Amino acid sequence: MQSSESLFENIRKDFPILERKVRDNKQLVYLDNASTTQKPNQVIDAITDYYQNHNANIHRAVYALAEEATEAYESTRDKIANFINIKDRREIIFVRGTTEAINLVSYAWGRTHLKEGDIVVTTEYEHHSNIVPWQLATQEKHAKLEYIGMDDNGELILDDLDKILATGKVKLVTFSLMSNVLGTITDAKKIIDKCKAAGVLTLIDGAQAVPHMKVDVEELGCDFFAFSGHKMLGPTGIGVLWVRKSVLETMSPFHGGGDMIREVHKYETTWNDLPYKFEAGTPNIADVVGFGAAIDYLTKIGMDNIRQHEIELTKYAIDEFSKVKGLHIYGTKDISKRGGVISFNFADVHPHDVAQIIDEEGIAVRSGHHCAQVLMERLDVAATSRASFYIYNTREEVDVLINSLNKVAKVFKL
Amino acid sequence: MQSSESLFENIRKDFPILERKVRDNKQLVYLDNASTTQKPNQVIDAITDYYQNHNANIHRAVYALAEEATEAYESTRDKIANFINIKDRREIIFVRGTTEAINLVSYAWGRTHLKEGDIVVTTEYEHHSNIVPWQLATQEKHAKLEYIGMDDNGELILDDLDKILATGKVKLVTFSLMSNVLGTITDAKKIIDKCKAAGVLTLIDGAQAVPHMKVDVEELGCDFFAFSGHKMLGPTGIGVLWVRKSVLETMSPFHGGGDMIREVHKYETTWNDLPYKFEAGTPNIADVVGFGAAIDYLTKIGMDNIRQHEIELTKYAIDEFSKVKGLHIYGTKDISKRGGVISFNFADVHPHDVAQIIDEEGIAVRSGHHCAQVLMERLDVAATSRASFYIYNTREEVDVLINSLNKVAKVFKL
Amino acid sequence: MSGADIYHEMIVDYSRNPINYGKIENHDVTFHDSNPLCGDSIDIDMKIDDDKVTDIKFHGKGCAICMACSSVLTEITKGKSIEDARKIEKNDVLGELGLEHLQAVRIKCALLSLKVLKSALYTYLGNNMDEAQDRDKLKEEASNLY
Amino acid sequence: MSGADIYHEMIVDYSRNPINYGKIENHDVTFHDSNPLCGDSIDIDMKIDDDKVTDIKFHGKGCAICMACSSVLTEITKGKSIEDARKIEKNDVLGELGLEHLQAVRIKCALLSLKVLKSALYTYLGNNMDEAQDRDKLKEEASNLY
Ligand SMILES: Cc1ncc(COP(=O)(O)O)c(C=O)c1O
Ligand SMILES: Cc1ncc(COP(=O)(O)O)c(C=O)c1O
Repeated sequence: MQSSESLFENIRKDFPILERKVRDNKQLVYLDNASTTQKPNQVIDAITDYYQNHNANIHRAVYALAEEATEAYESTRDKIANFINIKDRREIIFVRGTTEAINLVSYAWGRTHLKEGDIVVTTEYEHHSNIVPWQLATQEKHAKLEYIGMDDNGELILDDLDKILATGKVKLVTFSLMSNVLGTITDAKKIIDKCKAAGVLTLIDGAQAVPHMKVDVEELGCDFFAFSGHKMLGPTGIGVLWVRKSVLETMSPFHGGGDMIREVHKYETTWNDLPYKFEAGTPNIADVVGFGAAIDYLTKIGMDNIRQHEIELTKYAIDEFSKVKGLHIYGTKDISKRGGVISFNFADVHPHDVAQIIDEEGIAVRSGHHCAQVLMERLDVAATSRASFYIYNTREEVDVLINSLNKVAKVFKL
Repeated sequence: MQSSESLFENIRKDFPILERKVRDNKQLVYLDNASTTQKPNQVIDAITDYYQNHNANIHRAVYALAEEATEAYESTRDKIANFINIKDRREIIFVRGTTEAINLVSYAWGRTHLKEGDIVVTTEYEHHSNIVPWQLATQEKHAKLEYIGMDDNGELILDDLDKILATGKVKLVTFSLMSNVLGTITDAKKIIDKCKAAGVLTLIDGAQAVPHMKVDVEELGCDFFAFSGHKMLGPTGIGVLWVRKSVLETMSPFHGGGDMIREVHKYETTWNDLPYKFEAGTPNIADVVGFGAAIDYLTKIGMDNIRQHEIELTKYAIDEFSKVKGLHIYGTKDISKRGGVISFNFADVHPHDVAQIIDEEGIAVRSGHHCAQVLMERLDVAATSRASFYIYNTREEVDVLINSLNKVAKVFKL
Repeated sequence: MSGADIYHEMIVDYSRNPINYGKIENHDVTFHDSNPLCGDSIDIDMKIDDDKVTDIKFHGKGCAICMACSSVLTEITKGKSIEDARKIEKNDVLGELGLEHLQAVRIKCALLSLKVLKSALYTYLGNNMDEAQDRDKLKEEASNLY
Repeated sequence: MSGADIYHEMIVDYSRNPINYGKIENHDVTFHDSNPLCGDSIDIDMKIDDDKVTDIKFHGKGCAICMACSSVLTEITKGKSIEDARKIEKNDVLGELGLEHLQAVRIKCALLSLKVLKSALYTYLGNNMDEAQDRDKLKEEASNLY
């Protein structure tokens, strides 16, 4: 493994936006990567090249451009298979993002298989996109939604899972591999083993994990896996749903339309092969191509190096935060159990006010509920501020963040 | 109105791909615009600029980039409202394309309002995306799907509609404003008047119409309107669903997740205001921005000029086609009733073979069922070849197409 | 207008010591709403006698801007007739605190309580059915606020 | 390989005068499939006696490539044992017509009938249940064809 320093030194040059000055000519310090990441030139160029040289609709036409566009589109499917270790490319469905992926499952699998009295299990630290679709599906099917609780360290209480599984009514357990608020890395292996023993399917929300660490879907052994391109250097508007083939074959079609059909007659229709049965209509071709370039970029750096870089940065940031009086960090301090996401509150100052004051210094952090209101309720806070890192962030940026808190203290007379 | 010639002379320079050489160094002649159009530099640049200078997730953060990104995203909503005359911007929902738009209606309106015995009416010349979603929804709800037939001139038989409406069981009539195979422009006003008189809602698939002629949604008076960005110079992955507010307010949420909620609790959730209730998850922000640039570009040229340009080109092409022995054109020859889409068959040669042979000359036409198998059955053909025009196409390109047919004739000994 | 400029003395003070903060036990109307973007939420309770707002209190969670604006709004409202309370506009609140040029995303923090007030008023009118037309108009007003 | 090169004499001839075109009234197995991309569709009927394909015919709609390949495939298959018919590979068909390097989208035209043949064979084996394992393998083979 190359030393983290030399590897990451030159990365910032690939990201034009990092040169931006904002507000009163302040250097941008972008620390909202859990929300969306910036894009390297390599990704932007891939999209431009696609439109300038290859753009056509895919799959159906025989002419040269269509051949090139189809090849570019399908090659990203192969890159994804390789990136997260999926053996059968036909199990990979392109969607807009994690939210659409989970909703697709809730409709095409959930509405087909859930019956009255069945239970779906989620966790207290899920993103809304892994809660609301299951509220909707279970309500419609008169099934129930249950939660795995979280302890004060920000880790899931697996005893809860045991109790719920013991009812024998659980059909699906769904959880994020990394919390977008606390950064907690879920002990997925343990959950999946329990579920397998009970004959229960598992869905992993990989939105926060895939961008930041090596993920091996085959080894995890789950049944559904979802993530978003825009959180891993890719364009907005593209994401992935993977479903184990034996499960995928039991799913009803979701969207009807072009490309997902085999034969359409007036009153009956047959479906296309996998994965196309679930990709209705003209897909987001250019962004699939751009997403492929993002995967190439990450692969070149190496996911283990990325994880290492973020561990170092997070450790540094937590140490520095700890020195600030009145600053409270949520979640575990065991760095091996968390990603580069730090949620905090500063004395009695509302996170919105914190974010606004430090925005003046060029710093972009998120404040609010982070689409995790159930977790906010559990933590008994209205909101938190959140700094989240990626490959291009530096210790100097952490220092700017820490310094900016002085200004907050001054304004609010702390 | 400027003369068509001078207006369109310089347009090609904005489209780098039109310079492409394909196959054996042949100049590309792109005639598959009904499938997807090429993109001008203005659109590509808008996407690049977004990623290089403004990229952030929208709506939730207070920092500078997020403000800029939100502003860029929301300004496209205003441009769309202006472009097709929608009074209330909150009625505009961003989706991936026409297919997702219609499926959204079929779930969020259809599954809520359709009851056993109800009837949904579509037409024989619809794209699969306006047939299959209704097959799925009506089957699920034990409702029925009925068709407005088409006469030999390629126009809808409105008597069929009268008969079906007379049952008193119709809940929705859905139709495309322009057929993607025949180019027929539907007499929407007449259909909508009949439906209004019967108290029946109407959905217009505007995928083929909006790119090619001035559309005024307010004047049309329909209840749902759908179209795709990628067929009108915009990026792939973005489209629009418009729903009249009084109808939108009766619709259940579709996808659950971030941005569409007001408050999430463990077992119950309340919904965000319109349109956000229907825009769950991180949207395709960059492509919404690119789509805005496409609308600016089209607005500058003027939709009436575009229509005029295509009328002239289509008239020329139909005249030239008529001189080719064995060549059959489908649909009306009344140029005022059709857009720039020409479906044809050449003697007994299968359209796939036609397309492949002329591809060798650099010509991109589509051959197949064009996602309209019900129409193919009605026309009693397996497939057609289809040439479809846009603002950058020229008479010279039509000539190249016509000449290439000689080669087909030679290979197939016609 | 952005950044620290808006955090003048008055706002910081109100955020720690809001006016009219609390509940009214035997209120005549109450309304709850929240800001979907940040999770802030406000409840307003009112006593209404003879078409006059005789008492008003708010409670909930919110940032300094939200707390200050809620304080100012309730202060302005107290004692007004329903007719006059309906006419309170966003600049009546923002102006009081020098927040007229707040950026879009923060405007929602500032105006959440005004939205709740308008909603509470149309709920009251709705419950006392004789003014259904007014009610719809107020509802539209509230939903158009931002 | 693309364009007009592939349209040699033999392909054009087969497309107008396909071999083994038609139906078998009292077939032992029949299968239908279509190409979702272009709408071409092929049916294959077979007579099978003593585990041997004694007669085979196809019908349907397709381009010249599809027709020519269907002609060649049925000709190769006729008289073969089920065991040998199972072993027919794509290059057995493509090679016969010099189409080995066909572009991806046209490969599906060329191999549609082979897919239908394999499906027909596993349907036959499925109906004559004793070889369920083989059946699954064949099904997988058919679905992996392209
Ligand atoms: C854990 C988690 N799940 C799901 C999502 C939703 O992803 P998207 O907005 O791309 O659909 C996010 C991102 O906000 C997330 O952090
Ligand atoms: C008339 C019509 N409707 C719907 C569609 C589907 O549009 P999209 O593929 O962008 O979802 C198309 C385009 O193929 C079309 O031509």
